[in-house]
Amino acid sequence: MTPLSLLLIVSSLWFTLGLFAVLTRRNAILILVGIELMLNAANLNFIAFWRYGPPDPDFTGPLFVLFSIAIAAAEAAVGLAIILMVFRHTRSTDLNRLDSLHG
Amino acid sequence: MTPLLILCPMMILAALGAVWLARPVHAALFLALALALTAVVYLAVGADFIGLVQFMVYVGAVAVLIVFSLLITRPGDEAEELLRRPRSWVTGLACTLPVFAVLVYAASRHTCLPDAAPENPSLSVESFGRVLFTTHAPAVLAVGVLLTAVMIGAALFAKEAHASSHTEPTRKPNTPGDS
Amino acid sequence: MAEPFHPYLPFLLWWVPLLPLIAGAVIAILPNRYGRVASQIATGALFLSCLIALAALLCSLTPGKMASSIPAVTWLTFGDVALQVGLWLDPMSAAMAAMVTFVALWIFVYSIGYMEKEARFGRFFGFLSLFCGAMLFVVLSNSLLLLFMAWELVGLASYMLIGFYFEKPTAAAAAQKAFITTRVGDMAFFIGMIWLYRQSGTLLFYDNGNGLLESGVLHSLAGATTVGGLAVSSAAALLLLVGAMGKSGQVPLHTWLPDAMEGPTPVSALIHAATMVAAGVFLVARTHPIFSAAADLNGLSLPLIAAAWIGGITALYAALVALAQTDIKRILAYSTVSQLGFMMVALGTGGVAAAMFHLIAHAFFKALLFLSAGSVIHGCHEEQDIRRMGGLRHAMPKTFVTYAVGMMALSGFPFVFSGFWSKEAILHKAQIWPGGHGPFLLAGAAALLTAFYMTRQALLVFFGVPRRPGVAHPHESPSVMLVPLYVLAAGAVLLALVGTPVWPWFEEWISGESARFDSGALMKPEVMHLIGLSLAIVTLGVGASWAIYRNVSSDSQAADPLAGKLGGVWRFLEQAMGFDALYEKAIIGPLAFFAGAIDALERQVFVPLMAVGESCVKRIGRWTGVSDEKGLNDGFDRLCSGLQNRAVSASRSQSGRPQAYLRAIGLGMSVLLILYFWLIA
Amino acid sequence: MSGFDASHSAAVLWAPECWPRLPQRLVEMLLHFCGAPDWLVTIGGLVAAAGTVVGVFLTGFALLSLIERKTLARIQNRIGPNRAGWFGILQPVADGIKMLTKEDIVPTKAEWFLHLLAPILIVVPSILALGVLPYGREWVPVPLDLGLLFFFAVGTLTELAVFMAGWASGSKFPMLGAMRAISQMVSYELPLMLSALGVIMVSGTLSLPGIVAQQSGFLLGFIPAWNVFTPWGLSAGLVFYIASIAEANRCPFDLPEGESEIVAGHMTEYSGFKYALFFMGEYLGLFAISGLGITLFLGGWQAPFPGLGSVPSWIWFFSKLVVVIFSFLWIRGTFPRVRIDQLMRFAWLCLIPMALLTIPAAGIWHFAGGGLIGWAVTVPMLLVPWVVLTIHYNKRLAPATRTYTFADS
Amino acid sequence: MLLLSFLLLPLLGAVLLAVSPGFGRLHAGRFAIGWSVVPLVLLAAMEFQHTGSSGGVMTEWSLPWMPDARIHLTFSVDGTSCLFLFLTSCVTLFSLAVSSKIHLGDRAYCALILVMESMLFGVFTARHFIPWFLCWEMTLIPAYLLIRLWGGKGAPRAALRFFIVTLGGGVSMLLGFLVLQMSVGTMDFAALSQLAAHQQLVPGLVKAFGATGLGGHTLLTVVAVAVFLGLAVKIPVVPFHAWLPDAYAEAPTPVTILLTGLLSKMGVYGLLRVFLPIFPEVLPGLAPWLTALAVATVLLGAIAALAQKDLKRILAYSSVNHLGYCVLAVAAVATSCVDRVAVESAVSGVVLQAFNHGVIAAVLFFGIGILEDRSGGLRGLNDFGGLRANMPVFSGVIGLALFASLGLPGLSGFVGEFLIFNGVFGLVPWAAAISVIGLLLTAVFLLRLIRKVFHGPLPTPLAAWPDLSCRERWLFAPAIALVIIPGLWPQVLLQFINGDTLRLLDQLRPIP
Repeated sequence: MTPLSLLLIVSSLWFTLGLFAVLTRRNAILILVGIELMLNAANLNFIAFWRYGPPDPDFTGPLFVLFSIAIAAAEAAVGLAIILMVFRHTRSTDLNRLDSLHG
Repeated sequence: MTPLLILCPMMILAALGAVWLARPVHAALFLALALALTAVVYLAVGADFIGLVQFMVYVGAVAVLIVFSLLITRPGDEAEELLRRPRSWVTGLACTLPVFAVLVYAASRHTCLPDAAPENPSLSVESFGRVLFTTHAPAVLAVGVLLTAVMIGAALFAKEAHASSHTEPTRKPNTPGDS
Repeated sequence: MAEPFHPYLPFLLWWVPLLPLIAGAVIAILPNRYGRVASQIATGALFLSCLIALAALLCSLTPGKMASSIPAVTWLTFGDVALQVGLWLDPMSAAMAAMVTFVALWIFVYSIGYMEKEARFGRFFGFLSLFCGAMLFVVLSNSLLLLFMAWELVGLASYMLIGFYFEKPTAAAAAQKAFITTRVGDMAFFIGMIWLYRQSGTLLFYDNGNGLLESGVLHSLAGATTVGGLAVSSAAALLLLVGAMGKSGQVPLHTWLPDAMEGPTPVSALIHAATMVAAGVFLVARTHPIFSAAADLNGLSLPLIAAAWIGGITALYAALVALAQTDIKRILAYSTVSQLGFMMVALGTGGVAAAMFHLIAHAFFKALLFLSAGSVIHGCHEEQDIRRMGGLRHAMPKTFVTYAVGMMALSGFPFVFSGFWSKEAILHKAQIWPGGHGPFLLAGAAALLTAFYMTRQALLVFFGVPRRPGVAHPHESPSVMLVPLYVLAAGAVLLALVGTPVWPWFEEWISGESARFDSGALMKPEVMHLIGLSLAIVTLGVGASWAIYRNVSSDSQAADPLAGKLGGVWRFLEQAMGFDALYEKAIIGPLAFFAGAIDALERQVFVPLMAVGESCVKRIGRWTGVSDEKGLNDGFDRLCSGLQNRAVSASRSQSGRPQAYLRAIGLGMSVLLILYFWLIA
Repeated sequence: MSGFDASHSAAVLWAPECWPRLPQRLVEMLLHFCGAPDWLVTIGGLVAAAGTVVGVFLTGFALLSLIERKTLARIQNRIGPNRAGWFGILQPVADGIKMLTKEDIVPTKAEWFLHLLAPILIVVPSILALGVLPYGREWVPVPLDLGLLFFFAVGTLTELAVFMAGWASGSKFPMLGAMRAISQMVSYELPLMLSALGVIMVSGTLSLPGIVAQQSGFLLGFIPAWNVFTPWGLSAGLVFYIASIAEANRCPFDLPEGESEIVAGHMTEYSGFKYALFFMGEYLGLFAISGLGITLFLGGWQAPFPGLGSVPSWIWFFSKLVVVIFSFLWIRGTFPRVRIDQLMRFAWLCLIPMALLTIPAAGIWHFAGGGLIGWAVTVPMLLVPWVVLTIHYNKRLAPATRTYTFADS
Repeated sequence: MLLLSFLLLPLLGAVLLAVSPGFGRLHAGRFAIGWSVVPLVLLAAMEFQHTGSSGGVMTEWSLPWMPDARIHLTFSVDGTSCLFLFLTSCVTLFSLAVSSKIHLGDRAYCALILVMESMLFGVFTARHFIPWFLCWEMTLIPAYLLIRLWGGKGAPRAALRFFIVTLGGGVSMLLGFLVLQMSVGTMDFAALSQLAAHQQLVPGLVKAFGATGLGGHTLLTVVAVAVFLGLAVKIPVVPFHAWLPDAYAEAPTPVTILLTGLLSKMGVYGLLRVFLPIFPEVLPGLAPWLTALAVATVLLGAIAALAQKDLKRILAYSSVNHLGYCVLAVAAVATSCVDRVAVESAVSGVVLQAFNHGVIAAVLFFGIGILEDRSGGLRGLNDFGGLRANMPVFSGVIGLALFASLGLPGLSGFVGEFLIFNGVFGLVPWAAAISVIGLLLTAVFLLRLIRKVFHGPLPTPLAAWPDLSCRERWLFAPAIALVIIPGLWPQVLLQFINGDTLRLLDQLRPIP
């Protein structure tokens, strides 16, 4: 097992776990946790490929991760702000209670 | 390789904890742990800068934000969560397992890469910064705009909250006998 | 010939009119409480400009260098055409400028005393300055356009001064009347000016041979003909004449002039002597070459004939009306109209120099008369009716003397008074005029009547017994008012020295010849005849008046001795031959009616028409609105509600739970993945 | 992290400049002498270096706790601790013994693991941060290329620790205190980092020794070329200073532990040694952040006057540290505590904009080469907002006039 | 880009006003006033940039909008435009400055005025029909709203009428230009005048609309009449003027200032810059009718003013009368352009008259606004009297403006009238001769106004009215300077337009 494949396995596991959290968790904040996991899985892949992949003098992988981190931070801030707004209105972060969109 | 071999199981365990623990705060703290471990992995593979940034942003900001919002929202007891666990299992696994299968399949295909490829050198901050601010300057600008927008947006949310929930206490001069 | 008399003159000459104008502007922005300062500014400025004007006069006395143009300046450029204005100094303008500044200066001085108690003392001097400045521009202008502009400003200033007591409705009305009546003439002047400009391409009087008054242009003007075969020069001159009639109060545009007595007395003096009415005469004198451009061999042309006849008629008409007036200032006003008629006769009959001489002489003695009358009014506590005066020569001896000088000059007392010689010169010109004897006869009659009514006035005011119980103590005026009277009286007498046939210096000077002393001129038969005639006229007029008015009853309510004898004619004269009533009926009434009609047309026709169009638009709008509502909207609504019903049943499957959706997506994707690998396999 | 260099000359080693590194050197030499492998030598040396730093700052902590009490007492017209030892010099020792021997109470509702973890996590980042600071020309315990980034990265861990403490105590006041503390720290971390950005831009490095080196030299021969003596540096330094007070939870920004409101904030349910750890963490954090401020703006170990090169550079660092810490004490003794909303508004509406403004100012300075143009542009650019904000806050925050009535009047 | 920013600047101000609820009571007005100073500054900058150049296009901005249909958003500034832009900036600023506090507290009011300013800038600079027409029609909306929302009792009706009638004119003009677009494929003013100069409009029309059975010349005449209708309604020319007195009388004073000072100038500008250069071929045929309408406008305006009892209506008709002179000059130029000097004179006169009338009317209407303010809403001719006694400064200022209005030399009104009559007399003497009566009647009703309002005894209730306040004096001062300076030194305005005058002259002469 090479370091690359090790990291890839970990990242795919992370991704799956994140997806699982997104699908099954009912607390909106924890869904965000799942999303963060998925994002980090992707980041991990980038770093792994940068480090152990073909030569990359342009730092494409770290660059991508850097941007991804920045955007993920933004996403987390906005996501949490939205959740807090929703919480203020409904006094709940349970997604199943937020079904006012139902038909 | 050695640090990775130590770190990877820890990462998987931390992720599992983040996904599986019923108490939201615990899950969040495990997330923080998982992210911190990721940072350590980055450091270990030589991406120092990215690792520190990862630590600063994810552990210092995102995880803190998450626990903070948990503090504010005080999610309910985990008993209910534990009750509905078995039901959610099925659908969750039904969706995620194929994904996992595909990912593992894809990961296993990395053999197409030349095995003998030399490892890339560790990240030099200066050249990284040079690339970042020359070739990718537009992207940096775009991210800057995005972050500004997010900051303003968050401030607006906060402002609204301020207006609706918080009224500044007005000071009144003390009345006699009040001292 | 165009080289300046003096190196500084072109520069200094601009200051002659500008100084009073600037003084006026300064006073306009000076707060009202600085009245005394204002009067000093105005008088000082006029004094300076008087000095310059006298200097210019001295310069222009030098024989051989008769005229000088001050370099013209471009006032505006439209397209690629430049319009120039400038000043011109020749004996005529030099004499006029000197006269205007000199007489006006003394009127200013007089006003300081006369207007002392006025609330708007300062304003008054502002307007006076404006008046003088504008008049000086009229006099000195080398451009018809500048002349016209100044001319209008003269009108503005007169409007302001006549309406100085604007609280009085009569004064306000008189001011308005003056402005509008003169504006009738002005419009003719305006058109005439534009016509000249369009025809000749220049508005400068003298422009090195290209000027309006120089032979080249005059030739072309006389050569071009217009409606009815009239030469353009004549037609334009007629229009200018109408303008002059308006300003100079010639029949039938004279009605404003008597009403202008509503202004303070110094204003009357200024209007009648130096500034306003003289402008008309001066205009004709200045543009005389245009008037005579198309003249035939006898020197006759239509505008000249018209001027002569209008002048004659005006002279006689005004003299007649003056007979029946009782207001001391109105009598003088009509006398002015009459004297202006004389000047017009002179201009019409070709005597520019005679006209100018009479104009200047008249300025002196009419200013003198008005100021004396003002002194009388002042002394009688603002009484103006001569029937309520009488016997004032004891109470106001100094005023009486000066008044007498003025009166005698105006009536044409022989030999020592300038009025005699100037009038004599006019009669002389009229007599030898080839166009007929009409103007001469009219003027002669007018001269007779002048002597008559002036004597009547003097008798009623200064002789006999005081006829007004209220006026217990008429008093002599302060010396600030008297000194100007002396000066003007001296001027009225001394001017006679330069206008006698023996030494007709003035005429020669004006017409550009060198004067020579010729004691024999007096002995020429035609001159002798005329002098005799003049003497007879004056004697007759004075005598008749003396006979009738020597013993006027002491009752101020008693009718005039002549009233009984003349009856209806007297009343007709008293009402100035009904011109005002005529205008009221013939012009103002119809105009008001017409205006009402137009207004009705507006309200009854145009507005309803527009309303019809408007309502059509509105109706179309309503119709389209209704059809839209009923047809399109209802149909669309039905369609929508149908869709909605279907949609409600379809939306049951949407639980609104995001994770349910996500799971559905996930499952779907899984199925697709399986399908994909199955297919690949 | 170079390995042991055996050829290091003894003269340099024994120079006063190198005294603080003696333990490290000695351990390295010893291990080398014993034939340990290189990595062990390195690690051993690092441990020794860390031990030096920890030792120095723990002593400093003990001294500071005494000095603070004495100083505050003088400011408040009291005497302060005066029983244990000469002028109470043994007071810290007495306190330490007391703390160590006290009963460790864990509330029933608390989560014992997190409750235990929190105080440790508070101390660790402070020590880590102290490890990267350049204390002297030759004394940089861990010379990292990304030292500044490292400093901030580990600094963020404090927040999580505070959260743990607050949440794991399972009680009201700690929870409230933690919420306050987190929001305050998050808010003030921003100006802190932003104000450091200007320094990074001008010096062009993230390495703390590099930043100090960039501030060497003197302007006009006598003004030290420290960042604080430039317009943007002064502005950023001010922001940094204020933000560091808040970051260290010190008066007037000591809301998270405002005794009058929420007992002791997140530390309420702690006692004994854990409580002492919190205290230690705070004081070490104070040292770290002051040290960073000195490094970034006050020239680090650079001498304040020319011609003082022979004095060991770490003396200058610690002198500056004393001055800065004293200023903190002074401020604590002078200012009243602010309200939470004032605190937050001040961060978001004053400090962050000003910190943001210093960044372009630093950029302009950098490209203008620091000459007259740089002064001319940056001085008004920064001065005007400062003046405006100061006036504004004077108006906004000035308390309403109060009339006091006393019981005895 | 300076030009574009100049054009959009007031619009930006309006948008800022509209989106910022922070502007409280007075701040909206202060902001708007301050903001509307900026175009003046920009204009000065533009002028300064091009100082010394002999007329011609100062600055230009163009954007191909629908290149296939040859529709370009072209804007350019030459001397004449510059003058009109200056007028627009000044009058808008004046109108804002004289607005009452109640108006100025209203963000919508200020914003609408700024929108109108922007649109007027567009009208005075656009060089293609489409942007020109857009701006032209867009002025209507703010004008309508301003009259309707802030006007007097009859305002809704008057505003609607104003809107419908002028819109009708606009539609007619649009149709006319559409016909041109369909036949010659362009609506660019310069291109059209070029075509007209080469006599290619008629063939184009015949090709496109020959099927109607009308001759090309007739078709062009119809188009010209349609365009003229649109312009005539705006000026307005008798008999399309019936909307005007009500609209002027019912609008609030600052809006009346805008209506008379600027909106009517759009029509004059259109006649001069659009109508004349594009239709020189059919002008001789139309000229007698135009002349007749112009003379009717001059006379009817003056006579109708005589019958009015309401000060605002008097001045409204006076505006009709004064703008009638402009139309008269245009009609004269249409008649013939043989006498070159006369044409130059007439054309220059039109611009000067339009400019000066804008300024003078602004002053006069502001004066009426002051009277209304002092009297609590009265503005009948007989409601006042003797005001010169207790309001000397006010009377002086208004008197000055009135005399300028009746064309007293030395004040601004005279120069324009002199040049117009000079030109008209050279081209159509009889029309000039008749129209002079209009000048006379103007004096009659304006002097009547002075006599009734300022002269005569002072009624007791009026004696307490204060004279102009310091603020009002400072408002009047620059306006009065603008009345006096061009009167004494007309070159200050004429130097801008002389080059354009000569160019127009060239456009009027067919190129063989």
